[in-house]
Amino acid sequence: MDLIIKGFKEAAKILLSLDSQVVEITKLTLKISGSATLVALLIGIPLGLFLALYRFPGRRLVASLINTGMGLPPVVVGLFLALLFWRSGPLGFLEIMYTPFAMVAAQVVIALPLVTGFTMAAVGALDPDIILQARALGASKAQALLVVLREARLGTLAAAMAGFGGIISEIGAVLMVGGNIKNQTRVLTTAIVLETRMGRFEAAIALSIILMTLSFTVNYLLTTIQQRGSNNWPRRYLR
Amino acid sequence: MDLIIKGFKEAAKILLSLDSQVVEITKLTLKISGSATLVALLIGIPLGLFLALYRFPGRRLVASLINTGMGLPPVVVGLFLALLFWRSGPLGFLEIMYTPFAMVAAQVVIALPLVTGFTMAAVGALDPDIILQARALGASKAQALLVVLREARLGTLAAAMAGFGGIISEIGAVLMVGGNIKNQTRVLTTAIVLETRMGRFEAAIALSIILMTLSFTVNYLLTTIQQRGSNNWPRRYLR
Amino acid sequence: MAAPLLKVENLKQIYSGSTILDIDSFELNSGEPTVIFGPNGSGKSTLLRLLALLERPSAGKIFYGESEVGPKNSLFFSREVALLLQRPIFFSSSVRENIIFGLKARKVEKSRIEEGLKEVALLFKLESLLSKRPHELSGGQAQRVNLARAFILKPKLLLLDEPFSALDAAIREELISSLKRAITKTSQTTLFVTHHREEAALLAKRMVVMLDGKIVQDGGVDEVFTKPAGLEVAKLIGIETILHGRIEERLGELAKVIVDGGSFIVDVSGAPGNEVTLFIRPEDVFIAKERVSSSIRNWFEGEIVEVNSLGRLFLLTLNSGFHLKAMVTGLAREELGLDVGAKVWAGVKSSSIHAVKE
Amino acid sequence: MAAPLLKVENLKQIYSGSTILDIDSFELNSGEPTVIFGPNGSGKSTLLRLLALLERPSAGKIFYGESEVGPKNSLFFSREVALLLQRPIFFSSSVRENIIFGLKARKVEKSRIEEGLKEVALLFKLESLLSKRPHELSGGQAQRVNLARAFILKPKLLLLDEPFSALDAAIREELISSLKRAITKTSQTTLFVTHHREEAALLAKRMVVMLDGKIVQDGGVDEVFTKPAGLEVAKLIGIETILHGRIEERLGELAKVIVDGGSFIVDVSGAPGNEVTLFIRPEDVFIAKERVSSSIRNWFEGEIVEVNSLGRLFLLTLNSGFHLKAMVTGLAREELGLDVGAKVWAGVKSSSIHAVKE
Amino acid sequence: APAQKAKPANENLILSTTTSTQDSGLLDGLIPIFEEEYGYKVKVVAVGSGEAIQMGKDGNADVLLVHSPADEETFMNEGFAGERLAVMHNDYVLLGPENDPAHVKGMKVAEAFKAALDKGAVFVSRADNSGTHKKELKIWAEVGVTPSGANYLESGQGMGDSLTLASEKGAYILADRGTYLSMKGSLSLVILTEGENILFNPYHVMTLNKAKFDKVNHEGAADFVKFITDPKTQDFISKFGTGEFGQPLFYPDAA
Ligand SMILES: Nc1ncnc2c1ncn2[C@@H]1O[C@H](COP(=O)(O)OP(=O)(O)OP(=O)(O)O)[C@@H](O)[C@H]1O
Ligand SMILES: Nc1ncnc2c1ncn2[C@@H]1O[C@H](COP(=O)(O)OP(=O)(O)OP(=O)(O)O)[C@@H](O)[C@H]1O
Ligand SMILES: [Mg+2]
Ligand SMILES: [Mg+2]
Repeated sequence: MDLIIKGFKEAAKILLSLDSQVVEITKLTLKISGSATLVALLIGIPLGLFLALYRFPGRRLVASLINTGMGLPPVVVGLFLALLFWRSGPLGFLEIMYTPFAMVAAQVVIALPLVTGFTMAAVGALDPDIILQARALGASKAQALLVVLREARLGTLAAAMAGFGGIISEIGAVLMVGGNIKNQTRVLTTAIVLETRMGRFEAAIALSIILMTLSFTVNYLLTTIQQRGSNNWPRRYLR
Repeated sequence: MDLIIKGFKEAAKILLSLDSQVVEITKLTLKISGSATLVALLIGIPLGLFLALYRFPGRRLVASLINTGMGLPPVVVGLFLALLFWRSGPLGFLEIMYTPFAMVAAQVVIALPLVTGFTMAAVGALDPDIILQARALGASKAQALLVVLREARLGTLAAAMAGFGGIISEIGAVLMVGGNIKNQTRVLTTAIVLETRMGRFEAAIALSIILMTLSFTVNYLLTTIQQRGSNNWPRRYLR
Repeated sequence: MAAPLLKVENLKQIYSGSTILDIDSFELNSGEPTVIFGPNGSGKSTLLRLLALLERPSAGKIFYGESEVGPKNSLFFSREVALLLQRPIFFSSSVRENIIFGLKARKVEKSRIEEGLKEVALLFKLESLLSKRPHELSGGQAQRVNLARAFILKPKLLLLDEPFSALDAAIREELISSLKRAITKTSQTTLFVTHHREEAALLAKRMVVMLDGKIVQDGGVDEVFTKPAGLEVAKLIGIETILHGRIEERLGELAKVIVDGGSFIVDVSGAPGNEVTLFIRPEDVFIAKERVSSSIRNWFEGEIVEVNSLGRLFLLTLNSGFHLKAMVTGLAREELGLDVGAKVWAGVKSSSIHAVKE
Repeated sequence: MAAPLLKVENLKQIYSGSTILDIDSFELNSGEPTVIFGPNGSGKSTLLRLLALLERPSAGKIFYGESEVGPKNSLFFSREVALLLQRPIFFSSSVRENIIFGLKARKVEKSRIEEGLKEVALLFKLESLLSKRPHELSGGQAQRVNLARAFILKPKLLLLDEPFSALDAAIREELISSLKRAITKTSQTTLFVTHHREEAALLAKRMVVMLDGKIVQDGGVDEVFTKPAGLEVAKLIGIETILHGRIEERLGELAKVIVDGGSFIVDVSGAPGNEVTLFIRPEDVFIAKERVSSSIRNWFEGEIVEVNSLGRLFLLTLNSGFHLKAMVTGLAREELGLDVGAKVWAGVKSSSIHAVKE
Repeated sequence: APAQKAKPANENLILSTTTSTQDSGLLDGLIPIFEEEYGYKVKVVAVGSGEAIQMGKDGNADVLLVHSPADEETFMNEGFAGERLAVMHNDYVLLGPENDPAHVKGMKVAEAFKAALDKGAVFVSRADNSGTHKKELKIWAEVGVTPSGANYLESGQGMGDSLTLASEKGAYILADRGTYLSMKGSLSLVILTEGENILFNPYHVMTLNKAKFDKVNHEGAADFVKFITDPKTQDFISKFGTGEFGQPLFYPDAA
């Protein structure tokens, strides 16, 4: 208990002093996980839409692969990407191992199934005639798809949150392909692990608080968008 | 590349030999993550239903907290639970640190926000009158809630998959509170990390393959249930 | 006297601050087919939801038989009722599963479920659609499924919210007559909402008219159709001629009423000078080439200014100082040459003019 | 001659293996209000979806004006059309946003959107509902929003799939007459589906009857109502008396037809011995206490066996060897004492009996 | 050798140790023997030296097996420890790429460090307060250099991961011989400097102060000390790894 309280005190100190090291790490974390989330959304949402809206042979298999991709262990992702990116690996010539780029790549791989899978689920649960309705009023295909996304926003924004939350808090993959190199690839999670291994639990707690504050802030904003105007429920049918 | 091929060969060997050590680790992994998923579903689904169906002051805040909980870093969960469970911590007297029980607890904490958040999103996206319709035909409240869950199954099963997939592949928390103790708390992810650290990449790859096979199998089964009869989409409105 | 099947006292429903429903009292006896009639937004669907015990009222009491409905017995009583929703929602399973949903919820045994299914599938012509999914149905087919899943329950009280919408004319008429037979035979109590006068007249004996959440008239269908309680009700039941006037003199039971452009002998109480509104249904106006001697007291000569086809019935507008609408058959129209510009006589019986003092 | 607004050739739609729609050809000219009539599941909604270019047909061509519709111009032409869906879906935003959705999609400027909104809000009595959310509306209010969001687009072609369902009688009638005015004034081409004969007769000039995915009759509304193309159409348009018989002898233009229980003089071609079906609309049967001398050729004496109220019109069933249905007004019923058991005479003009050779 | 003992009062024993003992596989060999002979169930928690010692300070472990002499002494001086006994040692080696871009081969290790950094070659430091890291800092202190710069990479990871990083970057790194030997196959690093006194890497076992910690399993800790310093065990250690690597990974010190 003592330790926890001490941790919070230390956290407050570190936060208030705005340690430049900590600020750098935080910035890098946001940059990496932010861009990874963005990339995952840019690929995952159209992909999820496509899988939900079109029927083609093998669709169910692809859906299964996407869903099982949600269980892709970050360590495994890290390991496989490392095997690819290492000098000895087939993509070694790119020289991206131990760079933020490699970390973004790993995080995209982790977030993509989440975003795709949940977009698919959310869109698939809509009334299919929503597209018909939009088109009947003159929406173009693109406009109709936007309507679909807007109506599915509870799910897709939850997907974005799960994706962002999953990768900003992830350690296995970034450690493997990033290497936790100070000033280069050290992000909040890897820093937390390092502090913990060094037995500096207060510092670890302080960094955890920063990490959580970050992910809380982003997800709070997204929740606000998500829940906006979603007061459909409830009538009083269950009281 | 070489390494990857060697890895797969080694993996095949280990898998075929049914190494008793590996079997034990696999069983433990399934037991821990399976029961954690179950607990998370048992708490998360009712909670998600409640949050989606009832309006009360502060609901939006709780929803935000749940959603941001999706970004709870496993390392942080691990660290905080460790601080609680260690002998020096407030719950030290329970003596559950470095036991499977502690690992289940940590994984429940990680999976719960996912399950709750996505159940909430999936149910919230349904037509609210679905309950009215079920009750109008004589369903009891419990039966009406079951109908709601069945109609929201695309989302809730995706939530179950994300939850299970997230925790079976998670390392930060189980390492911290489980300790990767041989024959006691060593699970697939911690074993993979250990093998990697020891430079035994083939073994690490072999274990990764087992882990992925496991999570693939479970999620494939769930996808099959999820997609059963969900051929609402599409009519041909977008061709 | 036996308690009515259903009784309601001071029932109120308030949504986001505005009172949607406010009913002092309402009773329903077993086996009395009743229709609720009222403009859009008058609270009909809300009332049905409350009677089916699906919502908690903001205030008021509901009795089934002798018992007041409360949290303890509400599931029991809600299963004695089936409500057909105006906007149905289908569960994403087969048509078959949708139809037997209510019986399954009541844990009825399999063989009886199959029996019931067969019966309603026949009645609503759903045999070939049972294995389809609801979104593959046409609008009318879907409504038939909606009907089937309420009827299969054979509840003590059937609440039907616009049950015939989307049905084609042939099926609608067939269904109405078989329903009528079923209602009389099994004395299944039915309370339904419709916006079509013929459906109301064909099926119901009693008519409850709602306006703005309140019951404004409650009586026999004939009574409502002949003596609507006010202007809005009159419009709703299709009275096209509404005239304002003043009693000039009393003629015993009857009175002479002056309107702008003419005068009527009507059956109304009140002293000379009293203001009255006259309601005249187009079906009650008799059109002839010349004034014929009969019990008809009011005769007007006029020119036809508009003719509207309603299929093979025609709605004429006659100008005889004031505008009078009359309904004639295609046959009469041909025989009498009732086209725009034709001069004809119109007769209205005193007893079929509904006069309301203002 | 100018190209029709819309032309369709060999249009087919196949869902999961079964042919839902199969139309050889269909044309629609500007400013010609047309109704599609047909039983449930006959493919009406499917046809409208295809005409609105929302689905790809399995086969066939659609022309708008001179141009065949293809992937390149389909967005353009789909924006010249607005389709009101039978089962509307509302977007989870305000009523206001729902109404202006189509204009926004077309990137119409704000001030014109506001104008349009004002106009339809007035027409459909939605002023007080604009800031509500769709799920807070009553059934009829929702349908009015559905109407408003199609009408605000002022498209060249308006496709309406059961536009008046759920509307209360007063609003329905008001709307129909204002629509009628608008259609004639702006020569807005309108193609609509309804299951109510009066709505069809009131609004449309042309009537297209569909059965099983095919167009089986296409002509003036009056023509379809008087000369239905077959048994099913006859039932659909409310012909209650359908008799099978055989031509006994020719009487010049006319022929004497023997049916089970009696005989008719009808206007039909064909040699003696030919089988014919006679369709008699209840509105075309004249009821009198005794046979009156007039141009009516067919007279039967019979007994009233059933009386059904349709409000203030009544449907009588007469037994005079065969069953004959007749429609009378409440007035006539009272005057003539037309109750079950009464003996009366029924007259039917030769010209109003529709005879079809089998 | 002690005879089979009676079942201990508290059979759970938490051994907090550094990753090198676990990663080398030594504990996987020793612990089952100890459990068998003494009847304990051992929880081996392999963490960084810093965390291991901190766990001792908090009483969250029962016995420590670590290799960070300076920290161990502070730990003793602050009164946390019971006894502290030498168990074994191995040594550190300076590794680098085969082509040795900074030409440090043959230099004294401290000189070599300085030369590598000065010539702009990449040097990987674990920078995690581990025993190895502490040793590295001590060597830097010898030449009076505070290492920094873009070519001084602080990996913040364990030995194995840092070795992989160094190998990938073609960098110089200080490593313990045991881990190097066990990972040699997957690394392109060779030994450039070895055998100096300063590279000596001793492992000690420590128990905790009975007076300070009441929940700690002191009896078990004592048994573990007895076991690990037992000649038989020491013999096991001296042979461990000879089969696989041609030389032992650790040299016994307690005999
Ligand atoms: N959730 C809600 N929040 C606010 N107002 C509501 C809500 N639900 C219904 N209303 C309002 O309550 C009134 C009554 O609605 P109700 O559905 O009972 O009307 P109705 O008589 O069935 O009308 P219709 O003939 O159009 O079906 C309407 O004015 C409607 O706008
Ligand atoms: N997705 C689908 N899969 C299979 N059959 C379908 C599908 N959609 C419609 N159908 C069938 O196509 C037929 C025509 O449907 P459509 O909706 O066009 O009928 P409709 O004439 O509009 O009928 P209604 O008057 O009931 O609205 C129906 O028999 C319906 O069951
Ligand atoms: Mg309603
Ligand atoms: Mg339809």
